[in-house]
Amino acid sequence: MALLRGKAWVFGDNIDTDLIYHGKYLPLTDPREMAKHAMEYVPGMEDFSKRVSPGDFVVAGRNFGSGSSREHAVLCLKYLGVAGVIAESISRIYYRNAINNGFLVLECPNISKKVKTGDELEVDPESGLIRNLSSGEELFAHPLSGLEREIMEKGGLIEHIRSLMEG
Amino acid sequence: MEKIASSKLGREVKAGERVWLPLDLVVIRDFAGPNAILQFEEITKGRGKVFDPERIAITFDYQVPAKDEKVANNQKICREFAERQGIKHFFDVNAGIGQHVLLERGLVTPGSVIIGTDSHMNLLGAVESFSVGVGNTDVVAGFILGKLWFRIPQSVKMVFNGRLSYPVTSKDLALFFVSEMGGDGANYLSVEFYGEVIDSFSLADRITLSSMVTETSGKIGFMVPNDEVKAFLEERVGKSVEIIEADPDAEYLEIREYDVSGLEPLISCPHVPENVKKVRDLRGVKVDEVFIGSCTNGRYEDFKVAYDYLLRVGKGFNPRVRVIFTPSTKEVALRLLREGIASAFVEAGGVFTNPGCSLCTIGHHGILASGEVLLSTSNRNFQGKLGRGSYVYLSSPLTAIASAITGEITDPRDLL
Amino acid sequence: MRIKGRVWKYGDDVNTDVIFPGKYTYTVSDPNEMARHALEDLDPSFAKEAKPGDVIVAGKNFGCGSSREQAATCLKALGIGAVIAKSFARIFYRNAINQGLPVVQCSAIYDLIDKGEEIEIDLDEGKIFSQKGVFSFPLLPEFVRGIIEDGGLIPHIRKRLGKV
Amino acid sequence: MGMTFAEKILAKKSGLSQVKPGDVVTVEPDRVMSHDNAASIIKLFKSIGVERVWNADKIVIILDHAVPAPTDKHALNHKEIREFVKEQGIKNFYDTDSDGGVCHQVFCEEGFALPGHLILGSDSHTCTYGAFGAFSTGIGRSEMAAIWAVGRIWLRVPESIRIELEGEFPQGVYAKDLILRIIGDLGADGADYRSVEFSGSAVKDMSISDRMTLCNMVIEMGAKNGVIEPDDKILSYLDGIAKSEFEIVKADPDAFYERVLRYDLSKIEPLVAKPHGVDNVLPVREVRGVRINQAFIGTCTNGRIEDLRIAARLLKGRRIAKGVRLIVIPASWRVYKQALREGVLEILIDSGAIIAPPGCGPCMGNHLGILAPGEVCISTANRNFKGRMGNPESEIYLASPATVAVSALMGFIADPREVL
Repeated sequence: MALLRGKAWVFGDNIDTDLIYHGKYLPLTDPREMAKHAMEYVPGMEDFSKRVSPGDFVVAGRNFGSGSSREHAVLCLKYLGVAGVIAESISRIYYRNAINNGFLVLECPNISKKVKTGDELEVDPESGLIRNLSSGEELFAHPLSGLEREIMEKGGLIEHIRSLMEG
Repeated sequence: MEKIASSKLGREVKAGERVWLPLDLVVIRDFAGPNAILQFEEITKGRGKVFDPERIAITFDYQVPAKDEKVANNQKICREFAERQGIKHFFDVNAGIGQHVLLERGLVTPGSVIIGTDSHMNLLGAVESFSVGVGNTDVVAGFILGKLWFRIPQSVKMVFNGRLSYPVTSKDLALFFVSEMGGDGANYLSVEFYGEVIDSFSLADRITLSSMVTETSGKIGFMVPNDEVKAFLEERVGKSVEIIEADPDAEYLEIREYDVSGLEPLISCPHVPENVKKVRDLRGVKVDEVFIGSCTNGRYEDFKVAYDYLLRVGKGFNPRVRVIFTPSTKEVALRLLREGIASAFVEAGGVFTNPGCSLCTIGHHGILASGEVLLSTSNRNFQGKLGRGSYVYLSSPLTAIASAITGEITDPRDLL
Repeated sequence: MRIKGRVWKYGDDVNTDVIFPGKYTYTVSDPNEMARHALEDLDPSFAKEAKPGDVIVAGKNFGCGSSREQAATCLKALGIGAVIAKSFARIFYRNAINQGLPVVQCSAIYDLIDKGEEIEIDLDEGKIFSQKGVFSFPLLPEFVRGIIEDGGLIPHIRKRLGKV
Repeated sequence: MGMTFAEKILAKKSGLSQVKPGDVVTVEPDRVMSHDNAASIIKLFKSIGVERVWNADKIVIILDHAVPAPTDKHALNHKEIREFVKEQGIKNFYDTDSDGGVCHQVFCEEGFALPGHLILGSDSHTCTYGAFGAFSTGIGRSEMAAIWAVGRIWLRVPESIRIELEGEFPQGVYAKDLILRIIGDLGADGADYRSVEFSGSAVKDMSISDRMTLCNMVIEMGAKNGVIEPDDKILSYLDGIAKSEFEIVKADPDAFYERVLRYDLSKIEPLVAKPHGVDNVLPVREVRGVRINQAFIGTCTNGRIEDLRIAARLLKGRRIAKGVRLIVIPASWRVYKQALREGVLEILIDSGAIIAPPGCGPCMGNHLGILAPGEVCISTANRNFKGRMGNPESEIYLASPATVAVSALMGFIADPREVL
């Protein structure tokens, strides 16, 4: 997995699935449509989908993605071009959904305090090393485990199943 | 947890391992189910058969009957899939909340492994089923392979000793647990509940507690069935069931013991469940709407306790407050109708709805306007979940009914 | 008052649900967005292609059904110049006038005119001019024309009450 | 020269001794009614610049179109209405709690629909109140805002049609079948701008509920209003509940009617209106076997206790067909409570039905049972327009509660006489 570089968007603790992707948009099935509503319910971030650039990172405090099992909350960020989510802790269903969709999620202690919105990050998903190029600080995220990395590298669980079926 | 996984795989499994577990049941709902079906059809090029049509269940509870065209279409996709694949465990829009329907229909047993597109699937831990909420992609894997990857969670043990005294309920204990754990305190963990309080809990009480494990990001919350719960399961399943008990020397990440005899009515304040305070400290906060129902507090016992309280106080609801009651299932609804409980709620000024998730999901039965306050017996009070700019508090059915009577947040002890 | 535009032609009993579906009546209130749903369930191309001044020519009983005023508002918001029909359902008729949308009752034109033709309506003379000939229609009562000229009932009342 | 009901009441209300069809009169209504659309009427009212409504006691607001609120937009509408009624002192307000229900049902139950009253509502089915001898008709939002501001409206005096009803309904045939027959015969604009008077010996035998079904649907043939001369049945119903004084207005015996039609009830059979027009009427037997996905019993047309009893009688101890959703929505909480007490709701739920809270439900596509593309619904409502229940690619058949219940039982459209 290659090194990633992008700008950080910093959010607080407990960014739940309704803030990431509100329940009223659940009937949507096209992920490009979903992307337009990403983070819409986070106060002050109503137009996040317009402001974010492909390759940017979502950085958050603890308990990111708590709540619903909705996969939309992963797809909306993925299809917006967000490179990944780095949070102090990530709620388990969200974590699974991200891995299953080949969307990078990393848990990194204190990240929301060490990074400011607009900082340039360089992330190595393999080792978990995160370099804040704006401050020069280095942070370490928990690297992905073998099985999770395997699924990620295939591009998600579906591709993984395909390869299992063919193999 | 390790025991369930070990028995499924026929070898010893330890926490931290990543394993593929065979699935006893794969459940989809009108929410996320259609996405899973469409993905499944795409991968299998429309010709695939599910691994076992007997081990798939479809329930509708999210926005029933269909709230708009998209929901109608989603439900239609599920109905056609059920028909095509010969899925017998299909429950249409009249049945109620999925997990509860599965329990009532005898589809859940201790030790079973179940996945479903509902983050509160894990409430089935109340009967020792390893049930977890997943996204639609996991379901597709389940449809095809009949198994799924899991990281076997480490376990924590919560021991609640003492006695809860009326009007303190299992919901207050659940809120206490959430505040003790924090919103991510049980992330990736399996929680086992023990103690005198748990032993005395009815199935409904257990469901309330296990459903709130989700709000601590816990994977599952187990309780060893007592005789009453075991009898219920056996009646529903139609045969004897085997209870699983953790080994005396099992390893726990942590063991916490509490004496909860002095527990007071608690309430969770906007906008996160872990923001728990004493009800009496919030006395006087005006409420616009009260909701009793959801997978957390939608069982017969939850309404019965509210009904008894209402009779005891002998007053109707504050006319300024909209009070909404939603039974979890058709079975619960019928019992409430037969016993005159539904009637009493309606006569007191409340709205009694058809079974389902109702006011716990956006899109049905009483969404709030900006600035309005809801007191709900459900499990989440995320910002904007039930209407942009609204405020949601979570409490027990007793605190809810007391507040419906007065029109402001009220400690249920105050009216007795 | 004169109106000039192209003809959009529809049949009998064009009802309020196809003009403006009920599912939008409480969720869509912005006139521009309302305009985008005009005649959605009958002719999806209409809202996309109709130009200001264009005229709807329809058969009998145009606007039957609900009292929803949005059925008139959405056409007005789209810039539709007038509706000509063999007959109108009464609530729609009132609603159209109250929205300042001219409604013209004329049967003769229906069989002769085709979609896309240019026509011109003179509301004060009661005449429709087209390449197929000139058609007359009964004049609207003067006070009704007054409401239309003021842009609808609300502006009309404001004017009368001196609140302009 | 004698006057019809419409001529007489419009003459009386405008202070004239005589009016004729085509005249335009200005009148002050005795009562006006609005539902959730009061929210937009409020905005229009405010834009006029008048501070207080003309007469707070004459305004009735009953929330029903989307209750309890299914989205935050609906919730906001309701909130704005609650604030407005408080600010203006409008006491006749029925919120989304268990006092309300479908506006027309509640309006009648609460004793607002009175003989000789002139009532306007911002809903097309306001014509229902003719069952009580009122002149009632639907208007738009701007017009309602104007009435709130100035208390007056212009009305054109309509031509009148008289429909004489004789004979008795055969078993399995109801007022809904009769009104479908009449609409089928006259066409969707057959009574455009007209006042329709129902008379004859059969009307006297009809329940108030049946009379409401008849008057409710006259709008489906374009009528301005429908009316039935009040009798003792109406007067004893109103005894004690009438919200104000009233005086019965009757047509003169020598009044002139543009048309007089006669129907023998014994010759009517169970009917449906096929998609997508209410006047597309056929005998049930000719569409027998059409598969249905959903059956709906409710609305201002057929959601009363009498209607629910008919359904319960047919469904008692039976299960609806697999693959069919039966949605039952009592027209008001009063009806709901009555049905609950009588065990009607229990019978219906046992048979597989869903009982949703009183309100309009899916009738105009707001929530609680929207159709998917290609689906078919048989409904006791009053409109089967394309897209009416939220989806332009679905189909709606209209029929009596008995026909709907039996069809739910069979899984396809069926004649109630088959199981009676």
